[in-house]
Amino acid sequence: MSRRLALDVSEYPALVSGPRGGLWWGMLGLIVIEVVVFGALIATYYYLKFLAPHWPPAGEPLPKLLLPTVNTGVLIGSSFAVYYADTSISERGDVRGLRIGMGLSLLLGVVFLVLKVVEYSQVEYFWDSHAYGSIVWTMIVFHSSHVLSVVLKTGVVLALSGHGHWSRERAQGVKVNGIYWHFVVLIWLPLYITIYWTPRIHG
Amino acid sequence: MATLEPAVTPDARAGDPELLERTWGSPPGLLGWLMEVNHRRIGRRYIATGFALFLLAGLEALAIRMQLAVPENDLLGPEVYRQFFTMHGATMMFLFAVPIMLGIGIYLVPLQIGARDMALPRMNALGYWVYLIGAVTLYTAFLLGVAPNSGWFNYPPLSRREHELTIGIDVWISVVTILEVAALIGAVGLIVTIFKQRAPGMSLNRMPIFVWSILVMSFMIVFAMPTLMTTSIFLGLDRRVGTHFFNPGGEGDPLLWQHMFWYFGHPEVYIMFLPGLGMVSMVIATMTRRPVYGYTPVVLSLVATGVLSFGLWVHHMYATGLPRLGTSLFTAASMLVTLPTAVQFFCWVATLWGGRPRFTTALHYALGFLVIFLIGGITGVQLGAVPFDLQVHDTFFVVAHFHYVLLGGVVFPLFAGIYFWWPKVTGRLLSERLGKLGFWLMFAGVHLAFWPQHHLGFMGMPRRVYTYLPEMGWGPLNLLSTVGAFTLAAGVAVFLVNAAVSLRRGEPAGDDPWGGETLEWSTPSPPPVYNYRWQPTVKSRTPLWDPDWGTQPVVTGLREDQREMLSTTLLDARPDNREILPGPTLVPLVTALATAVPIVGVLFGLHWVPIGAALFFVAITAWNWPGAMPHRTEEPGGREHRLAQREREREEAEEEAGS
Amino acid sequence: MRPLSAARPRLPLAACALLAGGCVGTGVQDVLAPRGPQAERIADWFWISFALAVAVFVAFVAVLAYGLLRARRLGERNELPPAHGRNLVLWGGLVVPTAILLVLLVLSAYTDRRISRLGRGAGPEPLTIEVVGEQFWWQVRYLDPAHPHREFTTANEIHVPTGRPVRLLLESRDVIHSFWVPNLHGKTDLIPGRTNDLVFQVDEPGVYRGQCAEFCGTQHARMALLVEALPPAEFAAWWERQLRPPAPPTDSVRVKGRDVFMKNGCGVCHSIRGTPARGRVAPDLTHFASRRTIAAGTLPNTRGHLGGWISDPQGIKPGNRMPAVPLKGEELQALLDYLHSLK
Amino acid sequence: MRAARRGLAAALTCAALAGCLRDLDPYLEERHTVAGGKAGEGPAAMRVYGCGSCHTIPGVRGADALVGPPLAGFAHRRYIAGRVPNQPDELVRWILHPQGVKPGTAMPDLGVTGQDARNIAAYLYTLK
Repeated sequence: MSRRLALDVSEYPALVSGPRGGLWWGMLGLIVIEVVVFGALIATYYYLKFLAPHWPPAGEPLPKLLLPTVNTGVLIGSSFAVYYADTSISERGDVRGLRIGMGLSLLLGVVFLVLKVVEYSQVEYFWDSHAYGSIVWTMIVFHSSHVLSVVLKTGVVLALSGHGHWSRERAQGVKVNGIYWHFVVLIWLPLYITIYWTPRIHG
Repeated sequence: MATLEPAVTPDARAGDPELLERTWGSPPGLLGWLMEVNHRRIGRRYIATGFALFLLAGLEALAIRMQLAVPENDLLGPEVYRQFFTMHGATMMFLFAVPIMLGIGIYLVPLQIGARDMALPRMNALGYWVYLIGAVTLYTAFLLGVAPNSGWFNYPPLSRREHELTIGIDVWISVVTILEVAALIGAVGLIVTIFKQRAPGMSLNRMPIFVWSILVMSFMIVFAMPTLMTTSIFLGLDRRVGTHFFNPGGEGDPLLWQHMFWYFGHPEVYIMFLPGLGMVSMVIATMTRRPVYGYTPVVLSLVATGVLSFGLWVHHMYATGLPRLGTSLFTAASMLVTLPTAVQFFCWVATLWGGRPRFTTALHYALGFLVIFLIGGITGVQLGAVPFDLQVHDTFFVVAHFHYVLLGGVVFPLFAGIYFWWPKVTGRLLSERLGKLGFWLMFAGVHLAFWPQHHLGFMGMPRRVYTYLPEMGWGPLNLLSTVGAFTLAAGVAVFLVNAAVSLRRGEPAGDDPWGGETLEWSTPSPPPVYNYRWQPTVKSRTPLWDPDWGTQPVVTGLREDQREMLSTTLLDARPDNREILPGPTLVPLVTALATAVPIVGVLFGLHWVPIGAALFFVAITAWNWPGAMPHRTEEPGGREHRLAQREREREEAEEEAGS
Repeated sequence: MRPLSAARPRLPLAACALLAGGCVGTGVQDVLAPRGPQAERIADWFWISFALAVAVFVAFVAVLAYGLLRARRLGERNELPPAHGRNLVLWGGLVVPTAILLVLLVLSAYTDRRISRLGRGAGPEPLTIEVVGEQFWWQVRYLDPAHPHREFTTANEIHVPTGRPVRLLLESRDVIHSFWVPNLHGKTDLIPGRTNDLVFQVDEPGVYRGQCAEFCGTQHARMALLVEALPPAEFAAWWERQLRPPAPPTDSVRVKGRDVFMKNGCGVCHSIRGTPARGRVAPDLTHFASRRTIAAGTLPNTRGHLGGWISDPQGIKPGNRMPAVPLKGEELQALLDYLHSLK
Repeated sequence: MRAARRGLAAALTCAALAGCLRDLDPYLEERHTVAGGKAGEGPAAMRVYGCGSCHTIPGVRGADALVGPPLAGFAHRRYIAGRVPNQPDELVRWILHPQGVKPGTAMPDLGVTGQDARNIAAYLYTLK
């Protein structure tokens, strides 16, 4: 029997995290898809705005700034908590740090959602009032449902930490959940500028 | 190709077919069928389902052609006709072309890059189930007589509730959304697989052109399809909760739909035919026994086509009265996009000039593609010009144009690919005689059916009319077109006979009936469930044509009692880590059903949306819950474990020798 | 005596003429038989692009066939020197196509400029007509902003003077339609919430057929219209005739027909100037008898077709908005008499 | 032999019967002959006058209405308008002037010329 050379790969690691693992790329794919969706929402907002004679429509006040701005701060803060949780586990193998970070981010996520509900229970228009209402409500509900889903997912990650599931080597789940959280936070910023600042700067 | 055993076997059991079979195989029976995650089985399901839907949409086309064969015909009434042309378009676009190309990619890509499976096998299975649910939903509605009826493009305000109450429009929205989800899942899976699972040595610039075409297609799906989902959800909101996105009375705008639809819809056309171009490249290379001339220009052309296709959407909207300056820019862009294709055409011509062509059926279809697609491309350039488009837009000229493009760019390459890879997939050859008969029938059918339609367009026949007056003078050409459609159908029927005969008593194909150059031809036909006994490595674009292919190193050192597969780096494909893949599981099917609950359930009431979302969350949690994934029985860096095991085995062997 | 039956052997042609305008034999709706400056320029562009297309196609197939024959002849020995391959791709794939595309692009831009300049610069002031798309017919309103009393409404037939630009203001009340008369100009969509305009000019007197070119629902196929171009003097006379309401009926049958019309609620949807019928959702019937077709180009406006149409509109054009009204035989006869007296 | 003869007889009887039926054809045809009517030109004329907007008429494109009776098998009709016998001259008269034959009928006087009426009548008698 003739023989050929072999490339022995047994020394390569079996558990990797971050971009070396397929799951991370899968999540990145999901994020890109969602970026396109949010992009389409923002494009729709500006399309409708430039078509409309008044924006917001005559009779609607400009969106209030204080609450959403504070809330944006809350959301950004949650990203730091997630970052802390991620580095705790993946760099130091620190499960306690992971739990603290995750718990804090969960809390901030919930605060964000509660403040959103408070904010939009005060506006006087609905999605069926006019196209302005349609796009603003769609953006808010769509983004908030993302915050809700990432909060729930983080809850699962946190629950798993109780089972001793995470370690320095086995941190891919935390990392992947983390990049999704950062995405949900980052994508809020263009939405925030679009919804709250655009009508003021270019009314 | 005689299999060479690796010289170094670090693991005593490396390359053990029985063990590999056990590790990578699927459980038997119906349950095993539902739990399937193997990429080739799933790819085959995609292809089979897509082809069945191709036949259904073909039958719908025949019904349409029969209705139009003579003036004032009453075979299909106006209401039924609406449903038929909508179903034909939607099926061909959403249920046939994109899924079957995804399916071929899912089947072939891992083989061509030397992998054992896709990177995310459960996602892959999920994509198929979601697709199947979409197809079943649409055809259930069709059978119940409430198919979508306002075209595959579904323009509002016609599709808004005040004009069309029918639930068919809601079915369209749900089905399109669910099919986009499926396509996106498939595309992400393919991208990750192509990025991470290539054989060592297969740097990006050594990938087979077909893999490149699938990569570009997948990226286009990712960037195009979310827009359609967004806009169809807008339409659903307009219909269900009274938003005003497309309602001019509420400061919305019907044209918003057209922008968003065609921002997706134009790339969609290229999504459908780029894999076709890739398949043609493979067929021409193998059948002329020469690498495709100009690998780099061909690949750059694929990428350029993909990028440019996102800047063309307005050329579907010239007649909507947009500002003239803007439309002229889109004319220039529409013409620019033909250049990459022209480059590819002449790369193939150069390959044929310098090749040693074997005129197999596959090459026939590839050459047929060149001719048909060229005609479609030429009329496409004409349509890019605003003034001419104003005349023939939404007429049968356009119908002729895009059928030349899609039959040329999708169906003919698809048949070239089927004739080319059929032996690999089934292990049997197709009859070349029947193949060529089918080819000539289809080739003649295309021209008979669609050439006259150019003239009908000039004669003023608009699209989507269910009938016409005898005085219009459109009768004879329509009759001719109908005859052509049946000729085309006869060609497809000949293929079906050929396939059936081959499956029952086709000649065995052997590993490599065509003398191919890419990796898939180095493994048996059909390939074993683990694809390769040893994952191969490569050092050129045409590994099997390397003179020293026989001594090219293979990958060893992967565990074979678990689904372990080598991951490589993105650009250079250097070995990076040993990824473990999940085995057969019901989780994808359950998740697909959970995905379908809100999207299909919304047809029956809005309350299904939160219910479905909750179910989806449960399914995804189960998906990611430890235990759903097989756990490693050893901790990372298994070298020590292996060494210890090998030590044990040597001791055992010594003991045996001693005793 | 009805004119259509005068020339017996030409009966099919007469039918054609009714449904299709006067342009029998040139193609009823023919992009390549232009009868106005714009359609003509577009056709010119097409013929140039067609010549180039044929050249490209023939050249490509020749190159391909030559290559295949060459390869077959040389067999195993065949090799393509890299320089030849490079030249093929460079010239065939890049240089020549770029040149051809540039020619087409420049010609297209030039044609576009020419056709969109009509009626905007010097020359006669365009005549402005408002066309509103409806499922599945066309409302046509002649505008004269300086003299509002000289404005009037008709349907499905557009009369225009020859040699003068006509500007159509295109609107829609329900869904998107598209206005297209192939012999005169390309199409332009009628989009709810927007007003598009389309300027065209007819050079020769005649009747030109057009039809809706954007799928607008079940009866999209039967939404046609006629454009009748008249010499300016005749057009002016026609306008004057249109301004006058029809003479009230005098003979008893027509009086009875008018009563049938009013009592059965036809006037809720249709209007006839000078009568209580003022409906706005269906074609204006003031000068109905002078129209060539009924049901938006579906049928010739003959007594037989009209009788069938009134008796069963859903049988003829299923899905249109006109309901069937049950009438006694003699009521139907009277109604037909009345309608055909609305000259 | 006998069987063969019986078979032959049967065959002859059949042939005779068939012959009888065929013998009647000329009479039927004569009864349905419209002097000077060209059946081939009927459909075009009917399309112009609009017969198809009320009747379903085989062979006339677009004639699928059900306002009046369908005209399939018209050659076998016994009466026209439920009133006059179905004979060529009566049919032509009916086509020319239905209100004269049956005042108040829904079928309008269409101003059909004599020649067109004969062509239409001739065509209707080809519908068996």
